[in-house]
Amino acid sequence: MPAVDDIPDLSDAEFRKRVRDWLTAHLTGEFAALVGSGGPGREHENIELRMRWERELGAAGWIGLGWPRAAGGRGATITQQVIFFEEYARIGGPGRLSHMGEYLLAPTLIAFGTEEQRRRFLPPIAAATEFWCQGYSEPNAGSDLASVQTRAVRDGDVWRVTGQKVWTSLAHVADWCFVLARTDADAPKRRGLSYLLVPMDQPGIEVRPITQITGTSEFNEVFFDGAVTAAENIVGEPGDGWRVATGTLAFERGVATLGQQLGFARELDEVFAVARTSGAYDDPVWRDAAVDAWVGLQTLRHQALRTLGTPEGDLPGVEASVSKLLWAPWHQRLGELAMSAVGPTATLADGGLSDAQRLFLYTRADTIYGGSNEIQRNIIADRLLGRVPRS
Amino acid sequence: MPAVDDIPDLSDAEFRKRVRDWLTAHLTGEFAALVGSGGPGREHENIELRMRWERELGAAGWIGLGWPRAAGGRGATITQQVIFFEEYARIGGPGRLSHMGEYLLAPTLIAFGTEEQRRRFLPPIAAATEFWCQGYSEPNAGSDLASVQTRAVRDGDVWRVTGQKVWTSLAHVADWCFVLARTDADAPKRRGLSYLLVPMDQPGIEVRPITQITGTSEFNEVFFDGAVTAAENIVGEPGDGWRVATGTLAFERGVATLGQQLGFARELDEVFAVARTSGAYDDPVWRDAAVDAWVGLQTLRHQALRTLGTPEGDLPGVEASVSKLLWAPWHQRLGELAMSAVGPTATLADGGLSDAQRLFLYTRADTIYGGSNEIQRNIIADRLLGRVPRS
Amino acid sequence: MEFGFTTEQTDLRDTVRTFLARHATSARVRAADGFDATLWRRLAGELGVTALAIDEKHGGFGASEVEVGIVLEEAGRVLLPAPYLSTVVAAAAVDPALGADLLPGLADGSVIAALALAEPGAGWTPDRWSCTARRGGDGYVLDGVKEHVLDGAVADMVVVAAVCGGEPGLYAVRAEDVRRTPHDTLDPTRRQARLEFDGAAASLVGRDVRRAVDLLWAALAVESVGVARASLELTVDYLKTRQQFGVPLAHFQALRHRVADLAVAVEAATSSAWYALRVAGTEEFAIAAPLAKLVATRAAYAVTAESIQLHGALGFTWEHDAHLHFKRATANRLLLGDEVALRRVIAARAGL
Amino acid sequence: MEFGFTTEQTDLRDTVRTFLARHATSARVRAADGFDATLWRRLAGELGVTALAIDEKHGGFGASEVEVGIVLEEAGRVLLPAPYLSTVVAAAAVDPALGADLLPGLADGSVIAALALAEPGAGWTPDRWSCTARRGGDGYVLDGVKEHVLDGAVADMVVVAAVCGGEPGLYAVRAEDVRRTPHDTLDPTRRQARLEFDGAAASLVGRDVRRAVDLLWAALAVESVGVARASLELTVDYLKTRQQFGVPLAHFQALRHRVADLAVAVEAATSSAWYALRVAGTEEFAIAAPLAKLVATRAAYAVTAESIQLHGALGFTWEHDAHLHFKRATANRLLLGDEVALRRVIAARAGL
Repeated sequence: MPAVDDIPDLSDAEFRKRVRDWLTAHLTGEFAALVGSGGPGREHENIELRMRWERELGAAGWIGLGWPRAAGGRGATITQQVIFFEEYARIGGPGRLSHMGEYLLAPTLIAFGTEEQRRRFLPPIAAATEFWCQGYSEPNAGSDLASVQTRAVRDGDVWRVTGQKVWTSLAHVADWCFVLARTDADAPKRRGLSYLLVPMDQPGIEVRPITQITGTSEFNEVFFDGAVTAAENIVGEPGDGWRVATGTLAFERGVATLGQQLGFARELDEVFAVARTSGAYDDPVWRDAAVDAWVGLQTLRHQALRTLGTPEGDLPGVEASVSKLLWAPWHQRLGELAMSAVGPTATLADGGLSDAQRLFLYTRADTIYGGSNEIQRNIIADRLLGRVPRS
Repeated sequence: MPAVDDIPDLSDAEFRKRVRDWLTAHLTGEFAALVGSGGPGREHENIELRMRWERELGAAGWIGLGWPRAAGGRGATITQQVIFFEEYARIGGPGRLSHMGEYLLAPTLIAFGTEEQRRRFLPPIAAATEFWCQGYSEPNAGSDLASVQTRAVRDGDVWRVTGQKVWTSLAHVADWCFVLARTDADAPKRRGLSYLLVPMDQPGIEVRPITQITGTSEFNEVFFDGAVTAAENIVGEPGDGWRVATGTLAFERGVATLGQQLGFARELDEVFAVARTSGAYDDPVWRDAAVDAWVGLQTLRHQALRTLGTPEGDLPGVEASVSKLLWAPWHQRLGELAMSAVGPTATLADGGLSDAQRLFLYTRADTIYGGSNEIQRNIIADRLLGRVPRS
Repeated sequence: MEFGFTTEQTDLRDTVRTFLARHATSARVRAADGFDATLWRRLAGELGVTALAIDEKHGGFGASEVEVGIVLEEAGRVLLPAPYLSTVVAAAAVDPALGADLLPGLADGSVIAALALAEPGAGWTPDRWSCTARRGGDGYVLDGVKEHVLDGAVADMVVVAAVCGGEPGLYAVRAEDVRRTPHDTLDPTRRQARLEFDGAAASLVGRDVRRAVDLLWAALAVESVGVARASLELTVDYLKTRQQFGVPLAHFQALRHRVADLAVAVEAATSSAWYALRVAGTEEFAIAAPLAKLVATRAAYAVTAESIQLHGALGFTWEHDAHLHFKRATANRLLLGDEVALRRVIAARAGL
Repeated sequence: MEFGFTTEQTDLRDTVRTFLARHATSARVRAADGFDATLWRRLAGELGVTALAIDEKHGGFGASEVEVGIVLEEAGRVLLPAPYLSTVVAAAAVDPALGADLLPGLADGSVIAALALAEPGAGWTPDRWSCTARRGGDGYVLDGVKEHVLDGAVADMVVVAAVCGGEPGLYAVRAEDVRRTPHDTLDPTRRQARLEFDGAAASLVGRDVRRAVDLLWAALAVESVGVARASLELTVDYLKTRQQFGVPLAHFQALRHRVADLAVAVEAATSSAWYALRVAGTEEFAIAAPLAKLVATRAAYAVTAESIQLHGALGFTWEHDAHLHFKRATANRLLLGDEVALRRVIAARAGL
């Protein structure tokens, strides 16, 4: 029996013990090597072993914890989901490979998909037998989803997809990709898009890793050249893609945000530890900046809790943008703080990048991918000041 | 004989002694009360006495020091002009009332005016028998000079001026105003403007002081209701106003900038002095910020010296905007630093505003008047990225 | 933890907002010189907001910090020239086991109270205060000087932090037993006073001085959120209507992005201020309160300063309200610990 | 003070810029792993830029810091993978009265030099260094360890700061007498080495260690100006060509204003860096040099970081040059004193 079938009946303390015991018992043996791996800037590490670890998690029922029971999930409360993240972070669980499916696609299918689609796609996500990647950003669309140029045409029983996507993390691992493609060139920009589910293992798809400023490749370019998918693999109607996709973007926040913050807290702890060694901690000016980073992290948490607790919010529809504009620059500053904690030796890279350097370099992307700071500000300004023509 | 008729023959050291001796000898008696008065936020103080002080300066030849000898000036070198500012600042000379005429109008007449205009207007500026104010900004044009709505129509031998100007400092003191007015409503926005010299003492002009956030009134609104000036009181041709006025704006930089920085240095010294008393100076975090302010002030000086020394520059035509974007935010931060140096008692205002409070409040205007930060950024961006439609 | 508001709480907010929009107009705030007695009487009498957090057995409504926070945020929006913050924070600092007799007067608003913490030269830092209490008369006798007492000149009663035999405590003193020197203030909408105690008769009303400071921090935080929100709304309205280069300022992307950043700061400040109020009864308050004060006053300062900039020349005039928001934000930021001082408190309490 | 450039100086800049545009291409910089020997030989041999500031009687051209600064700024623009900065700064640190014999080799580029100042754990702070010199052999013998020596692994000769009998001095050591450990570096276009001296034969070549540090600061400053200018130009070009929402990014006011702010920072950095070079022979240098290092490396960091942001996804790739500028800017900022450390130096020297 999965470890978590009865969780709605558990107290938070009991649930926490269940999680902790399970992780302690299972993140052992070959999986012990995964502790601390696969985080930001390290997504390329240990892929095979991490896939097996995902299946271990899935078999025990830890994937889809927050999905409704009707959708094959466990119906865990928000608090329980947060507890899972906390314990997972505490033990140093490796970076997740299932999260695109679990936190982005699955909620989309639950909200916008058909019963058949949910039956077909959710169980393999929960079992970690199928992995997903996200096909949104394009080289000529940047953060502007409405400018997506990848085309899909209906051809009998299939859609044929042609175009190029970027920022596609884990594309080389994924079995499926959820793709935003233009199916009606004549419709207004946002109305001509459709949301397609496309299998990755086919001749019409080529995945090219992009080497990043870290020298590693978490992200890929994905080239679609007449790639096919069955006609029924569309979420919503043709032309609904914008609505469905921005619905998915909204799911990026919420519980996953709290989980992300646990990773941030671990990074900040590490920065303090480094500073104690280097002497930066004894510099009142450095420490003032570091404490401000700590203050910022608490504020991220307060913001996430308030957003979860008051879904109506003050700025309905743009909380995800507020959250991104809070955490991405904060994380970037943490990277800078980490470098100043290390001091001049942060300019050396013997034996590869240090944790501080990886954080520093990798966080440059935080303010770009998933809707750049500029796009997020546009979204908030549209809400406050009304939409106007761009530029 | 004026004190400075022979200055081109003096060494810098001799010139400095000449200035210092003169100021020491003359800033005495009734003028002793003026030491330290009339600076930013205090322009309303001691007006009558300061007018007499200007005439004292003028009689000795200190006004128009940097004008060419051919224009009735003293032909002082840049270094000599800076020395004058340094000595004037060192002794605590009061805020000047002649500067609109001396540093804005006079260079404009020298560059764009007729011989008759120079003969008519420069000597009374140098003698401080006529004072000037600047009529550029308008309530509905803001920092956008091209949107000036004040109209002037030719009516026989006179121009008749109707409209409203704001940010007009010293309008209640001035005998004349240089006004940017629209003389051709059909021409493209920048082409329809003219640069007029208008006497202030007439029924068609009303000056209303604006009470500012300091509670005092350095600035005025000026209402023109069919105000007249003689036909020949136009600088350049009708329609040249934009070119002439932006020429004048450029004169705002240069030597006057270095003089301004001497005032900044005195203010920063005072902030350090206050901090030593309050204990803020002993706080390493405060001191780090204060030293950074000192660094910023040196950079302002380096920038001014480089601009003076290399008129071609790297960004020809926009140095004034670069300078404004450096000094205005710097000065504003100095105001904030002053408040933090004082500490919580900076929230009290027994007996009126303190120097720190006046600096703090008054510097909010620095980033607005004379072309706001936003306008300056537009100007620089136009130069770097090409002009585009606004917004 | 609960972050939403109940229907009753939303109704309370609406009621207070409607009342203040009608009665705490800009003209009236400006005329009040920091204290509009009529407004105060109606707030306490008609709306009963002074009674919210006081227990029913002491004449209150038995609600919580959340209800008080709702009123404080609304008070911040209009720069309320009435001693609401001072009175409710002083009341919250009173331990009912020690000062129950004071509570009915505070609940019905017949007694205006102020909390006296900071001292001249020692600021808000408790371990540098030198105000002392000693046994005498029927209870205690107080000596020392307090500074920056918000609404101290109009209070009927002052709750004073003092040390008695090495033990910190909170002592109630009647206003007539105090020498009060009202200050002119940078923020003309809230006055401060200096209070001198020279053998003043006092009664012990609380022992938790740290919590009193925390309460004041949290109150200033949520009030600052109100100031920031009002200032942002004023700015947004202005940008939507004011034209430049032939279009509303709201069309200019550079300004749009700055407004977006301000909105983000206000959202974060709201979250941290309300978090502090929600944990006011737990150990977390010791960190959440100074943190909220830091985050909210920083946001309010940023918003109100940018508001002046975005209003251009108009924002620099006395006639426009932008400077009133700015001055309140400035005062709230500098009083009782600036950002650097608060970070030191937080670091110490969080063991950073 | 003179701030303009003579025709000869402008010609020098044009020559160097043209040469580097042709020979120090991105591909070649990337392939060089920090040292392109051919490029170095041609720079020294054909252009003679190593000889600029060295006196004519020692084989140089007898020009000044200004000419060297012109080349350094151009070197910064292309992230020159050759030990120009290290060699000219080491040469400038040599007192001709003590080390004249070294100068001809440095002038003609046959000798690559490096300046060894920082020590492990003690950073750039002279009073914490423990490298010592003592009399021995024909001259001196050196013991100790130096870290972060720019181009230290390819240098033929090292000028080392060390203390002899309580007196600080600069000592020349031949590379073959040093144990060198090349480092991999965050900035792949300039390598560093750790140097260990274990009784290494040395000769005294200068006494003014502080001036040596100042020279390195000023050189890093003007080089950083070059990095910042190149990065800003790359960004401007990108914004002019890249389309989004159907128009070039250069049309977006929010981006335009940020570019304007970057340009202002670069102008200020240029002014402070060149001011330092102009006063290199005066007492003012002691403040102007650390100040220039602070201002210019801060500007270069801001510009190169924003460049990545404004390039979007492209700026995050290894293939695009944005990260190379960013890494050089980062290294120049962290090496030999970060901003906080430099402010302490400035405060001490200016008596603030």
